[in-house]
Amino acid sequence: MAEFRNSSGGRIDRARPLTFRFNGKRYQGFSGDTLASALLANGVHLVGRSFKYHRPRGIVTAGAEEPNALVQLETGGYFEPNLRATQVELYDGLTASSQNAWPSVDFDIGAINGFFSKLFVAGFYYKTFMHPRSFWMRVYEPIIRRAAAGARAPSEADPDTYDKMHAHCDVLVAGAGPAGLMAALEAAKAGARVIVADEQAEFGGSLLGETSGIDGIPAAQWVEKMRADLAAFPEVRLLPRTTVTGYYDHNYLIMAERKTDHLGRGMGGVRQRLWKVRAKRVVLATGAHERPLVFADNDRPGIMLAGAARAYVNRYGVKPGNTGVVFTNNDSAYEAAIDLAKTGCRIEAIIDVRPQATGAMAQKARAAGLRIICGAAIAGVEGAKRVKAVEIAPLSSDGETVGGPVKRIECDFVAVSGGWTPAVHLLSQSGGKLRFDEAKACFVPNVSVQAETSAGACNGTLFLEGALEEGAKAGRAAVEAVGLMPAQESALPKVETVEAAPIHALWIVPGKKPVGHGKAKHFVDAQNDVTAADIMLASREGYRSVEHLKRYTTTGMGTDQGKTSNVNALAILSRTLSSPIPSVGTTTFRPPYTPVTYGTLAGRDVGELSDVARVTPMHGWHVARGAVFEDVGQWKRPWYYPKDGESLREAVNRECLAVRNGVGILDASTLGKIDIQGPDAAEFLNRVYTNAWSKLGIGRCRYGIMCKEDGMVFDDGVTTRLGENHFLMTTTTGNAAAVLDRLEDYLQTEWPDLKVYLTSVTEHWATASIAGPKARELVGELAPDLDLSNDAFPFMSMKEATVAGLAARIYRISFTGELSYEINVPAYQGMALWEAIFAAGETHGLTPYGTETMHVLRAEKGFIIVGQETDGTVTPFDLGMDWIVSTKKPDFVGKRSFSRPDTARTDRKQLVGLLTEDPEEVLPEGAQITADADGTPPMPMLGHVTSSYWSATLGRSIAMALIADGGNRQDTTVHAPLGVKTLACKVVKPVFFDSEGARLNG
Amino acid sequence: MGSYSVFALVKNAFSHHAGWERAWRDAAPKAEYDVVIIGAGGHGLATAYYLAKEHGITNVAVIEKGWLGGGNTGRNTTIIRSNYLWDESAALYEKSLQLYEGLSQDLNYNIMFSQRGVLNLAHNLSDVREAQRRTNALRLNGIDSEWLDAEGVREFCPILDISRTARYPVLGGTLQRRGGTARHDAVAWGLARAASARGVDIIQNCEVTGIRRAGGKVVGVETAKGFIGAKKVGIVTAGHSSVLAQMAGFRLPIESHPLQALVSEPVKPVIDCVVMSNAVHVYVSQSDKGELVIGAGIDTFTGYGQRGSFHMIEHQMGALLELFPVFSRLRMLRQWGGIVDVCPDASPIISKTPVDNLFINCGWGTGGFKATPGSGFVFAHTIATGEPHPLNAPFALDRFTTGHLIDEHGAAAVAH
Amino acid sequence: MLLIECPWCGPRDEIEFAYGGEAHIARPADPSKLSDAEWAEFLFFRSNPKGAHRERWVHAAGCRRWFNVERDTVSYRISRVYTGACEPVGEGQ
Amino acid sequence: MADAMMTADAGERAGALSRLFQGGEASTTAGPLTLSEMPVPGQINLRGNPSDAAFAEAVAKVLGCRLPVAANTVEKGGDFSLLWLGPDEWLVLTAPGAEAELSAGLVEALAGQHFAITDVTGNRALFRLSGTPAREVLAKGCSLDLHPSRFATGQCAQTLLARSGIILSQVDDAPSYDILPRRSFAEYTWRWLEDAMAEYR
Repeated sequence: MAEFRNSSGGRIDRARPLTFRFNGKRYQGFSGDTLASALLANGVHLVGRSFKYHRPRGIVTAGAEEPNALVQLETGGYFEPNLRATQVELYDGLTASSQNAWPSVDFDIGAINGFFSKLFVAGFYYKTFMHPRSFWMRVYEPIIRRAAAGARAPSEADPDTYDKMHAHCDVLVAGAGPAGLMAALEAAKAGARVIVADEQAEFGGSLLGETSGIDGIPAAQWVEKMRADLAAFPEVRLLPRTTVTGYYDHNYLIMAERKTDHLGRGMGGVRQRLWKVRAKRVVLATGAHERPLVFADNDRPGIMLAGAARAYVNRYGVKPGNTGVVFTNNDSAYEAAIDLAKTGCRIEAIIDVRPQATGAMAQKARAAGLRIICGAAIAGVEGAKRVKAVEIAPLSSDGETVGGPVKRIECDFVAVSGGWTPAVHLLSQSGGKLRFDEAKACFVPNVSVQAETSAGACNGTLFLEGALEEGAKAGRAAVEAVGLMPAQESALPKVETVEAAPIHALWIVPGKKPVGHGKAKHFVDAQNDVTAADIMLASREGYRSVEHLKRYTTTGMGTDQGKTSNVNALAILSRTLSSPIPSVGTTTFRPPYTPVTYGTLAGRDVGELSDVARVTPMHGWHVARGAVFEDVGQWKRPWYYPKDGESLREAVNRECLAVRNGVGILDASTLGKIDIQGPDAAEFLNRVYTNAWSKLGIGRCRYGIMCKEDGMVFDDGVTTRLGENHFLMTTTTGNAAAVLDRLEDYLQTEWPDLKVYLTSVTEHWATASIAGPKARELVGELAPDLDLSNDAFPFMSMKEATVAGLAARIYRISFTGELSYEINVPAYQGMALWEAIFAAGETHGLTPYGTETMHVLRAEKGFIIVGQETDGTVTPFDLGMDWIVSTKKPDFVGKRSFSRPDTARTDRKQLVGLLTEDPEEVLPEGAQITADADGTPPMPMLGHVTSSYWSATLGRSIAMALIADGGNRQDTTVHAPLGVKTLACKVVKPVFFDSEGARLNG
Repeated sequence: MGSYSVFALVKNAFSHHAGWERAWRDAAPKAEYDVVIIGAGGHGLATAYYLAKEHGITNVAVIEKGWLGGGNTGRNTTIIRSNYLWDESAALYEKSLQLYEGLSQDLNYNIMFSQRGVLNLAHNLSDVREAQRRTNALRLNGIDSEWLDAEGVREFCPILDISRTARYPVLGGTLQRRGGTARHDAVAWGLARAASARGVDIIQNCEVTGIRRAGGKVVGVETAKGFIGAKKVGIVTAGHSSVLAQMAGFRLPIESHPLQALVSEPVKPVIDCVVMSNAVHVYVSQSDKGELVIGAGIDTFTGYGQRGSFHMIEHQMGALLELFPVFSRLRMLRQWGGIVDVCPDASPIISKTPVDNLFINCGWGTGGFKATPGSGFVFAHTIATGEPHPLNAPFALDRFTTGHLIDEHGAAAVAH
Repeated sequence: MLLIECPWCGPRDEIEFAYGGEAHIARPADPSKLSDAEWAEFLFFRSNPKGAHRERWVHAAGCRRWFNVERDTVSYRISRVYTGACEPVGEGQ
Repeated sequence: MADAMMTADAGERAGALSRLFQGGEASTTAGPLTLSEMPVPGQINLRGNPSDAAFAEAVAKVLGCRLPVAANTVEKGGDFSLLWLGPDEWLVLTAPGAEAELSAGLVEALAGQHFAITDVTGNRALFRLSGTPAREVLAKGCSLDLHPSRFATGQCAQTLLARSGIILSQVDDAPSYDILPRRSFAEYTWRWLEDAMAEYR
């Protein structure tokens, strides 16, 4: 048995010993231990070094509020920094090490900083490191960065998996201490759907370290009975190891559940789970955090909070040391003193800053044989890596100084209490307001904004009887608020209540020298090494808003977010400003209550599930053919199909020539498709497209451009009239959903009088686009009953026919400039169609082509791509497509904007074709165009290259560009300065191939 | 005002740091000022500073509802860059970047401007095209920018996952080496200190409740501390611009949205640059304290609550781990929100208003911090002379009528 | 994550919806009659109030219906959900 | 030979997961959970005004069941299910292949009215998830309250499952759920569900 472990008592399982390593040394603990309790049991108090001065630091608390005892856990993929030893449940084989110490926590080179501590005051870095200017980046900052932060960063991928769960309930109870359990039971009895979450491994909260009884049985037994009662209700969900960590609008709360961390690493399954709860009512029963007293050298290992010392001895059977001193300004530490003395610690004295100790608690302590020294304070501490002794001196009546005889008491631990701070974090996150309770010397909930109630210690009710009562009341009120009938009121559990004497707020305990003088330091925020002197300095310099103070000194900004230090810092500021605490203000707490792993927040949205990969019905074929894919929005589209190690350009040249000279096929299934039905369908199209639709014949297709109200091109596509009142619109792949949303918006909100229904059929159809001079031949074989002659089936028309035995719609439209048929069958026949086409196409040399070839072919024809030739600042006129803008329609979306002064300018950036003087040179897309050949920046630019390709068909490069006054620059020479060289280009019309359209009409 | 330096620090150490002066004076409002600036954020303080420094106008008050630097200045992710697409934007942000480069020395306050480079990732062919366009435009505008292929990206930021099997593989990125981050609070504090030293009154905890006009001209502001007369008034109240405009009787083409950000627990240096990705929607850098500072896009709805919705955070974390799988076991320490003014074209408004002698500076969306000194510089010019500086002339309110927008949206799904 | 009561489908999480900006800005019946300034008002200028706001939402992942919501832009509290394209402003406040 | 290959079997309907399962049955289990892709049902999107008696009657006559006008409910006809999708929109699920005849019947019955009948059989895949923890699996990615008092057999909803829009409908008290993602989202949805089910193995 470890040296400081009592042979009995506590909630650990002595039959289950566990071995672990800390800083390379082997130790033993028990099941039920935290890393902190196990270390203390082995007499290890020195666990880390502080942030700035590298002072030795020990374990201060027994919970989530721990500022000091941060450790790194495990190695490799399981490595995790910044864990609080007080919350790490011990498992067999655990390996942990100290942070911020080199070469070791015992001998830390960084401690040299302590010698310069007089320079490293709050905000010192704002006042120096400015000269010479270049040294900031080269010298100063790298040193600061390396010095900052204690923990290493992980360097390997995380092998664990994470989960998320939505939950809904009538009542969410945050915290399963006395108040929470009572609230939960009342809610459960009324038949409510209840979730009870508690951050600890066991329910019970403060009761787990309590020695008194409830209802005549030990508190821990009472907790177990309550837990069992709750578990019996089918609508109650009990979640231990689950921290309610975020409270958002509309009573939406976030909980982080640790599922396997306590079992060890590499356990498989879900490691941590994020709960997203929508609660009708919330009962906050999150308890309170004890805060330290701010006295000289109050950070020495061995100095811990009294409540923590009590928890270690009662809950874990661990003595914080052999000989202790208790230092307090309130009664709660007396209970700690009594319990510590009872379990084998020698308590030399209770030092109480209050002038008298005549209350019931003091009497109880005296009865237990404890010595009380009133009106005194710890004025100094001996020992660096472990407290060795404290110096006790009488306090002046105003508490500003110590004087008189100094008494030295040897001890190896000090249990301190500066009072309790209700854990109002969740309330504050919810938007609730606080008020300062002078009598209790703490902030308590004042105004609720959301559907929540605070009960127990987090409500400032710091005694058990009151917490039980408030909890029960909150539970009953919650169920009433959700419309349920509370169960018949039952008697409250009986507990012994000792009336507490009032707390005496003493925010700075004076030392032998004035604060900030001499070597001793009064720490406020131990983690960030912020002292009382720092706070006074910040205030002196004008950083007087609480937020300025926090940011300037970094107090409360550490991984503990100031749970034990914020109130002390605020009070010291208020004291320095001589203005009361409420008028100095409070800080707002931001989520999360305790840190949450990114893995948990991402859940299963990682790896292949990080986003949807949409695929067409023919996707498997493309994969089998070795296609390289392009991401277009969420879609995976074949980009090109390399053969035998072809490069992109080689493959695309081959594919292009195959389409121009033979026949190619493209999977066009991804285009958006909207089925439009209703008597006003044509009128609707007239309003949303720039061109006219009323006269389009049934079975005929028309290209349309859609603008936004600002006149800029939004989308384009071909729409076909399937019947008098029936159209099928196609949209670009990326815009399909946005177009449908916009159309619905117009129909529902602007033109509800129009009788039109829209239905998305994007996914219903699989589309194989067959293009090339041999397309007719191939389609003819597949659809022998269809008359494919130009007269019977002209360009821009649609036929229904049987293709390869499948009922299909065939659109004779073309984006390549070739004779082209787009064959559509329902998605579930897409692959069958595709394979049948290939079976027939083999003899025709059918070549599959991807989006890159499609882009080249359409560019040769000067067809635009929305999002490539346009960027939200381009009108149809800018594209040279005046012909598509109706001058007869009185109105359509975007029309009015065309006549705005800037939009109506004739020298706007306009779409042109560019031919490089050297036909072998392919302009990079995105190249800027200038009028001058001299490419020395800065220089004015005319515009940029939107599309640029090698055209195998033409045996030269081609490009399109948007350039200022492009329409008037035809046949002039412009330049593309590329840095390494400047390419001269001739401005031409943006059509490079078959400008008469003989081929697609052929 | 005592100068800040290492010598001053040593000297003060001997007197227990009792000798440090107030960083800025706590001023009581005078009856009238030549110029009243509403809003003591970075932009407002910079405006006051440059009014004093460049135009000799020192009878200036900066009036702040809360504490100075407490709005978006103290809530942003501190990224500074000038790699904007359009000439007008690039010129304005570049001016700002150049001012940042000498700001610590100019203010005698270390703002910790760290030019560690800003990397914008490209994940698809459209991103690549856009990145190339931007890089070329910046180069011809005389602004540093370079294109890195995927391997170049990996070399510059080794912990980025550039594997081709990623859902959205990294195809490359643009790098602005002069970009980086600065300590946001220090920018506000340094400007406040320097402005105060030049005679500017900074009045905190003084909410403006009305803008008094007479004959179409502004004459002063009603505040929580009474009426304060002013010959000229500048509104620089990011987030609340519409509210102030309404007090002056006009509307703006602006919506206020929540923008959220978060930091991790601190760790030793692991990422030595700023990485931004529009396609997967996240941006990240590491502060000098070691925290990873992470942001993403705005919440879709309007809101003045400085709070957003949690799903934004979830999405952002998925995106983060897509780029940096090694961050999975790090933890979110703190998240918060600000209120950003969003213009239809994602560009700011630095302009005269329908009210004479009343000027407005707003609409910076998610990207105001990087513009702080530049914005103050041109706004000071606009207020002092009554006419815009050539750099902010294109950013006038009338562009919404003429249609001459400066649309940075198309150029950046997430405009920062 | 706001909880929005779709008038048709019932209460759903905000992620099922898309936001549509300020409500009751009807598209002018005859835009050609508007001056450039008036057209700019319609296109771009918004009241963006701090407090009660009438706004449009669409249940994008559900029934795809557009509707209006009255929401406080500070507390985010939703006081009313209603359908109808052109309810006069000022009612029900 | 060529002719045979050229003619696909019009009666055969490929499931949305045929790429992943290569002709095998798309089905997986994890402990008490079973997830299967069901044969592609006939799917007809129906639009019309339910408060117009003529419309409601005509539909009822053809389908042999009432038009569900209560939000998020399902009505069962002979071989059909009629799912409420919105105030003027329904999805008719039919036995595979029965959609054409049914569409024709509806079109005929509704002649002269303002309505829309659209064959959307290819639009969505149909998965069935069954077993005691099914509700919990869905709760991992769906924010609907699926508690039996809120969402029971005979109810449906259009909602989100992780990053995919779905139609969800509870078909029995096992409980079993029908999940209909858009077809291009089917592989993602399947993989997501498989991953979410893993902990029940």
